Amino acid sequence: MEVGWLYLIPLLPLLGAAFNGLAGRWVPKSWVYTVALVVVLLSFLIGFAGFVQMSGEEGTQFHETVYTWFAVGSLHVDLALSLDRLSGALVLVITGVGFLIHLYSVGYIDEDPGYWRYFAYLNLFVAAMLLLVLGDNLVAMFVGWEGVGLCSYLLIGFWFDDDAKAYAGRKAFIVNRIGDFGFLIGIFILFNATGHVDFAGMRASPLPYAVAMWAAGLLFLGATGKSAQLPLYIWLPDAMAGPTPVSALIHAATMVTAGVYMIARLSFLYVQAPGILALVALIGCLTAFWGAIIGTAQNDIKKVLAYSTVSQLGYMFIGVGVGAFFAGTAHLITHAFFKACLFLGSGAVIHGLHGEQDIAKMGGLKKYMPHTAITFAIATVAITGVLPISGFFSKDEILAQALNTSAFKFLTLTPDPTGPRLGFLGPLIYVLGTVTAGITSFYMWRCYLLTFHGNYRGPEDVHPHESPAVMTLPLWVLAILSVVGVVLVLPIHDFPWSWEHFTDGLFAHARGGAPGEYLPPLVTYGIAVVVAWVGFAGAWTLYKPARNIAGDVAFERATPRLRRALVNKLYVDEIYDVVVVRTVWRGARLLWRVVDAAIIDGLLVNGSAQLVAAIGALGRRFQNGNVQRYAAVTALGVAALVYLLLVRT
Amino acid sequence: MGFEGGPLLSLVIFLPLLGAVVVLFLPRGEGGLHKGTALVTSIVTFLFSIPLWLRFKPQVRGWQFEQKADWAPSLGFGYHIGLDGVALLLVMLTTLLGPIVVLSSWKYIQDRVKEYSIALLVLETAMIGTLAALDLVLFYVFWEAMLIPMYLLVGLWGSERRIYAAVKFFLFTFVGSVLMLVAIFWLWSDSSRAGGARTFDYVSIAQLSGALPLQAQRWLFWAFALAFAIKVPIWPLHTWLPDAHTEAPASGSILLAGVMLKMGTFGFIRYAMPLFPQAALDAAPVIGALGVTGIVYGSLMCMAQTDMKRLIAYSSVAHLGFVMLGLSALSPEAVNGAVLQMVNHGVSTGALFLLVGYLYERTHTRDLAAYGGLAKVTPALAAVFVVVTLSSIGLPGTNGFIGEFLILLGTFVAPMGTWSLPLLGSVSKGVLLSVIGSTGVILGAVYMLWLVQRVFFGPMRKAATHGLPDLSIREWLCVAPLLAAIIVIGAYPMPFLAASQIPANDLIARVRPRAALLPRPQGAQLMVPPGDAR
Amino acid sequence: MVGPVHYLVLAAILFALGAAGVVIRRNAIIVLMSIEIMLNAVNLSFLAFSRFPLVPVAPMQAGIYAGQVAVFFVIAVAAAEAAVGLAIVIAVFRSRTSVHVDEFDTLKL
Amino acid sequence: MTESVFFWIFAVLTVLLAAQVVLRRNPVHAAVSLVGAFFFLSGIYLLLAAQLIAILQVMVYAGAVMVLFVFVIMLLNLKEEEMGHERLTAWKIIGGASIVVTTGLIAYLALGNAYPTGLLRDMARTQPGFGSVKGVGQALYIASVLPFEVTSLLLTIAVVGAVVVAKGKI
Repeated sequence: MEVGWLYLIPLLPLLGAAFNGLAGRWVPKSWVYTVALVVVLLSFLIGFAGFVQMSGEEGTQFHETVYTWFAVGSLHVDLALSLDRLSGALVLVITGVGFLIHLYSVGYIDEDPGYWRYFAYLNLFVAAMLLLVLGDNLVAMFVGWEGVGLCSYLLIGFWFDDDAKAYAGRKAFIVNRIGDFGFLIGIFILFNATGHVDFAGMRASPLPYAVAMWAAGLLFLGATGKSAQLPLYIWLPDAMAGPTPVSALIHAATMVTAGVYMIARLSFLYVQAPGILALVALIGCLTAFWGAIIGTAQNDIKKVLAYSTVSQLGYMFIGVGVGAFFAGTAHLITHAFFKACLFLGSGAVIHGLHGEQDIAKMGGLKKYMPHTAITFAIATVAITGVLPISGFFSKDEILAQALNTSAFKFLTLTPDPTGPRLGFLGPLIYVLGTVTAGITSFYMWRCYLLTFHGNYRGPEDVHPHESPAVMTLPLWVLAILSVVGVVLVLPIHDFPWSWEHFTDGLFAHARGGAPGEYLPPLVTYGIAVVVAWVGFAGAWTLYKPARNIAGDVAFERATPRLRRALVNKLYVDEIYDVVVVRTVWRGARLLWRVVDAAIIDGLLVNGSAQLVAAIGALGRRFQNGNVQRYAAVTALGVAALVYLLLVRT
Repeated sequence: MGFEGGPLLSLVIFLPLLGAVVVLFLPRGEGGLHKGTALVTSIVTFLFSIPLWLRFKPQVRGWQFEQKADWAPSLGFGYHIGLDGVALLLVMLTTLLGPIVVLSSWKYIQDRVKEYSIALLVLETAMIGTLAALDLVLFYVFWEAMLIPMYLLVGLWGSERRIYAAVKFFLFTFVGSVLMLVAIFWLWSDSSRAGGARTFDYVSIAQLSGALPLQAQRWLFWAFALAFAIKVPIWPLHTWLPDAHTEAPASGSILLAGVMLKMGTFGFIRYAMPLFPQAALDAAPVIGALGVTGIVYGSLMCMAQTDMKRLIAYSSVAHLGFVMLGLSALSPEAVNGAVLQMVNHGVSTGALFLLVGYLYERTHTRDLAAYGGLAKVTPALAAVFVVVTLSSIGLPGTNGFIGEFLILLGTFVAPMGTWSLPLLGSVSKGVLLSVIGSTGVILGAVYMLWLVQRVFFGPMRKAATHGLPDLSIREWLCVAPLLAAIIVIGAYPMPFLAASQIPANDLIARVRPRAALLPRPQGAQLMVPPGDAR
Repeated sequence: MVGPVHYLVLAAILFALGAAGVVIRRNAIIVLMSIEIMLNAVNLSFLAFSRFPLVPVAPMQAGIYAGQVAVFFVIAVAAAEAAVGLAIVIAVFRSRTSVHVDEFDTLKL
Repeated sequence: MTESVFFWIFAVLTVLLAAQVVLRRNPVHAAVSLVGAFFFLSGIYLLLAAQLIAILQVMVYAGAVMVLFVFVIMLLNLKEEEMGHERLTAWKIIGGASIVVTTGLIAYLALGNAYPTGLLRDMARTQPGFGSVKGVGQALYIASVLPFEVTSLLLTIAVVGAVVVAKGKI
């Protein structure tokens, strides 16, 4: 259905960004806050109204062509938006959680002189993210895709006078760009094969298998960049250099999930490329595990949450990878709630401790900041799944889908069609994912216990204090959402609020048919609960309140090598630094010295100049200024001419 | 066709020259008066060029604002000017940059102001004339006339190594032009083939040259192409550019990057490719490969620089590599993208040089090691610089994106045939060039953001003393039109793309008439991954 | 019988003498004199051709004296040349106290 | 017959004196020899029926120009040691040899059959009054009046130039 108001949803935050960016420095502070909050709220309200209207009837989709952005040759790119059940839900998450985080930021960033810049970036981010989600073609989506990357860059490097922070922003942008390179080529392949860049047009044209594989694979490369998956996850932990609300909004709730959204949006493409789906699931699974084990040894509260985000994003990719697009996106939504709550909670802690981020120097904060502690605990419950609230079900759904999936059964490892099949991949992912869930429970409870329980270990002169209401209110709202979000993912068939039911028919179906059933649901739930409690028990044993930080020492003593490696993030940054970064920079310098300066400029350019000069110097020896010599040479010449012209003829 | 608009185009061409004559008769020593005259002249020129834009009909095929007069009929050359969409875009770019250039070094240039003003104005006339000329002799005259003021700008008002840079610039470009001159004479002697008198008129020659034997076309194409390739500059003919840019004053750098480099690519679009279509089609993969080399190589060079202006100069090599890639692909998307990219590069690299000029005026160094933390002192300058940087690295929403996207997409789908490579097997040339070219998107971000961080972020270093002034009103006036262009072209590029559609399509139809016969590279021509089981 | 060939050979010998003087002698004055000899050799051949024209000339035509007119101009130019040349010799002698042409090689640089 | 006698006398004397000019070390001797050479050359001119030119030759060359030379020689007043010694370098030998060879070649070719004697006319015999002052004067003043006037300009310039160059400071 064509509508005429969709453009307002991203435009309003964009206007807010323009206002704050251009005028924010000179207008009173309250104007900046008001504008920033109101535009996001208005977007939310418009999105909500549209969502209610649209979701009444199954299959309704609002569509709007704002204008033809560019059209050349056979390429036609509209700035077109569409609101369906998936994008609608995400619009609500982005603007809703976004609004809460804007609100929280009012308290958090109030003392910083760059507050107007901050809100301009934040509004711009919301606009770009909305465009990413609403965009009805790959190019419009790409605009949002890169736009959020830009905002991420600006906000990570918000305190730009610290070189490390500016570097972290730059690293994020460049790693993302590596992914975007894949995204871009993916667009080209799809356009080349179908002649369209809009989703409807691409969906209508069946793709040759190889094309689908390449397109899906390269777009997934884009997703690994944006959504911090192996091997491009390295930017996300460093991205914690930005203000904490930014980490909550961009690096937990919304932007980093864009990859998952993209795959879900392009489900019709991915089901045509089952091999890539398997790759998505495998990468997701490995990333989930990888992030979780590094998370166990981090002492920076935000780094713990960052690796947790990497890990949880891995779960989402498992979901979409096994063809259960609804499960992946459901986890996306619940994760947005509880992870935003966790990050905001950590922000409140950092705020209350005047910038301290090391959990080794926290402890016992429950006493000083009860609201933060309780909401953090609720969100931790949600992510670890010790009690069946939102995170439990959404994660378990993914793992169950992975266990039971039929999507890989017909895939072979080799081109030989009779070769070994990949059917074992689903159960393998399930096992690894379940182990990861246990580790998740361990490191999240470790984080919670070290932060809020035991004795306060910080310096004497810092007096922890609870944050103002403007910050605790969003915490509570998000905590409540983490709990009630469970309605989306309750495993009840035909439950009206169920996300699976709600998105019925929105996603394409993976090849291989309906999932089978290895284990009955109750058994998997049982396993999940047990695993979560085992993780909790491990955390409690090591880090129970009385022991304070002693758990880490015990850990260190038990496996010193492993723990040191984990503390150092498995040396991935260092390896990349040596293998890629330094190689490229050194190579560039070498290329400049050798090829540009020595060969082209030295040998060819200046060389030819010197050759001319040398010939000139040779000729100069005849021009010695002695007129008689000139006359003699002339006479010789005349003699030669006479001989040639008169005698020889 | 026709004479509509009267001598408007001639007016735009020669107004700056008139201004130069006026400056010539002004008393020496009145620096402000000279600069003022130059400024007023360039602004008036810009105002006069606005009707060009408004009256131009992009949907009409053929030359607009055409004007023809005898000059030396016995020798076959005349005064024949006119615009197509591509030339119009570049004329608009030139007239827009004109006042900005005059303002850019307002305070910096203090000696020989009179000569400086004259050089700038003469340069503007020469550049607009080069774009508008429809007669090969007229074109050549304007083309060479560009050289002299630019040579003086670098050689007289440049920094330490200015003489070396100026001579290098002059010799490089002159070597190419001389070959082109020979080719022009060849065309002239051939132009009587159809029975008429010999002529240098572009329109008449263009009707004949397409039918030349391939061997002749090859020689002529490469003679023209070399002249243009040096100007672009295409790798490996680029080494004059970093030197010239580094030593030139800000105004010279802006004009050099903003307009003069585009004369090379414009030459390919207007002369080298349509005049010798078969040779151009043969050479397209080579030029595309050189363009891609330029992208990657230029980007890597940027990463090795410690001099700001040198870095941006090398980034021009990369950007112009994109343009050449787009032209060589000869698909509508790519060629239109290339034309737009020419404008984009003029705007954003022009702006970069402008801003670097501001930095240099404040700190008197171009050495990156001395910079750091400037964003604290000059926040507005930093913000503007970041916006321009984003345009330069092709962020969606800015002008740079549209150009790069169209070029890479157009190259990807271009029916250029296949190369057979070790390991990969038979690969579509377009796909390969496009994929390698796309890495420029990554590398561009690497070096530009590195530059931004080095200069503006981090702790304050030597050059960033407190009390450095932020952008003044004059500086804002210079940079604001460029910022506006960055955003407007990025958000709504259709009017600009519309102007280039017809010339681009004509070029493609001329060079690649068999396009429809060649299949687009489909899935079968892509590589088939292992693990494929259907 | 003396014919044009005798005059022309005489002119050649004189020219050769003059040229040899220019090439060999160091004294600038004598070089100038040698130049005068060369000019006179040319004059001689002009006059020889004037008396024995190669092409048939109609009686009392204007061109009949072309050779002699040319010689007239050569004499005028030679006079001017001698004047200026000797002036230069004087000027150079003042600054270098030498009249040796092989020492005047400032053109070298 | 008379012509032959006079030709040989004048020719031999001219060549001998011209050789003296080139070979004499003392410039005064050279100058005197040159006067003689020009004098006998003007005799040859008479044989070629160029009476006006012969007179001019004596007046301008043997008179004015040679006086100029002698003046300059006296003005410089070169001492014995200042005249220096002739140096015979390889280039001088090459140049001299080239000149001799060239002249020899041309003379040989001219004395051979290259010169078409049969076609020649002798103006002195067929044109009565050839070379008279009247005839040459008419040719000068009517046919080449412009070059004639330009020559006067040239001479003026030469005079001014000579003064400027020789005087150094004015």
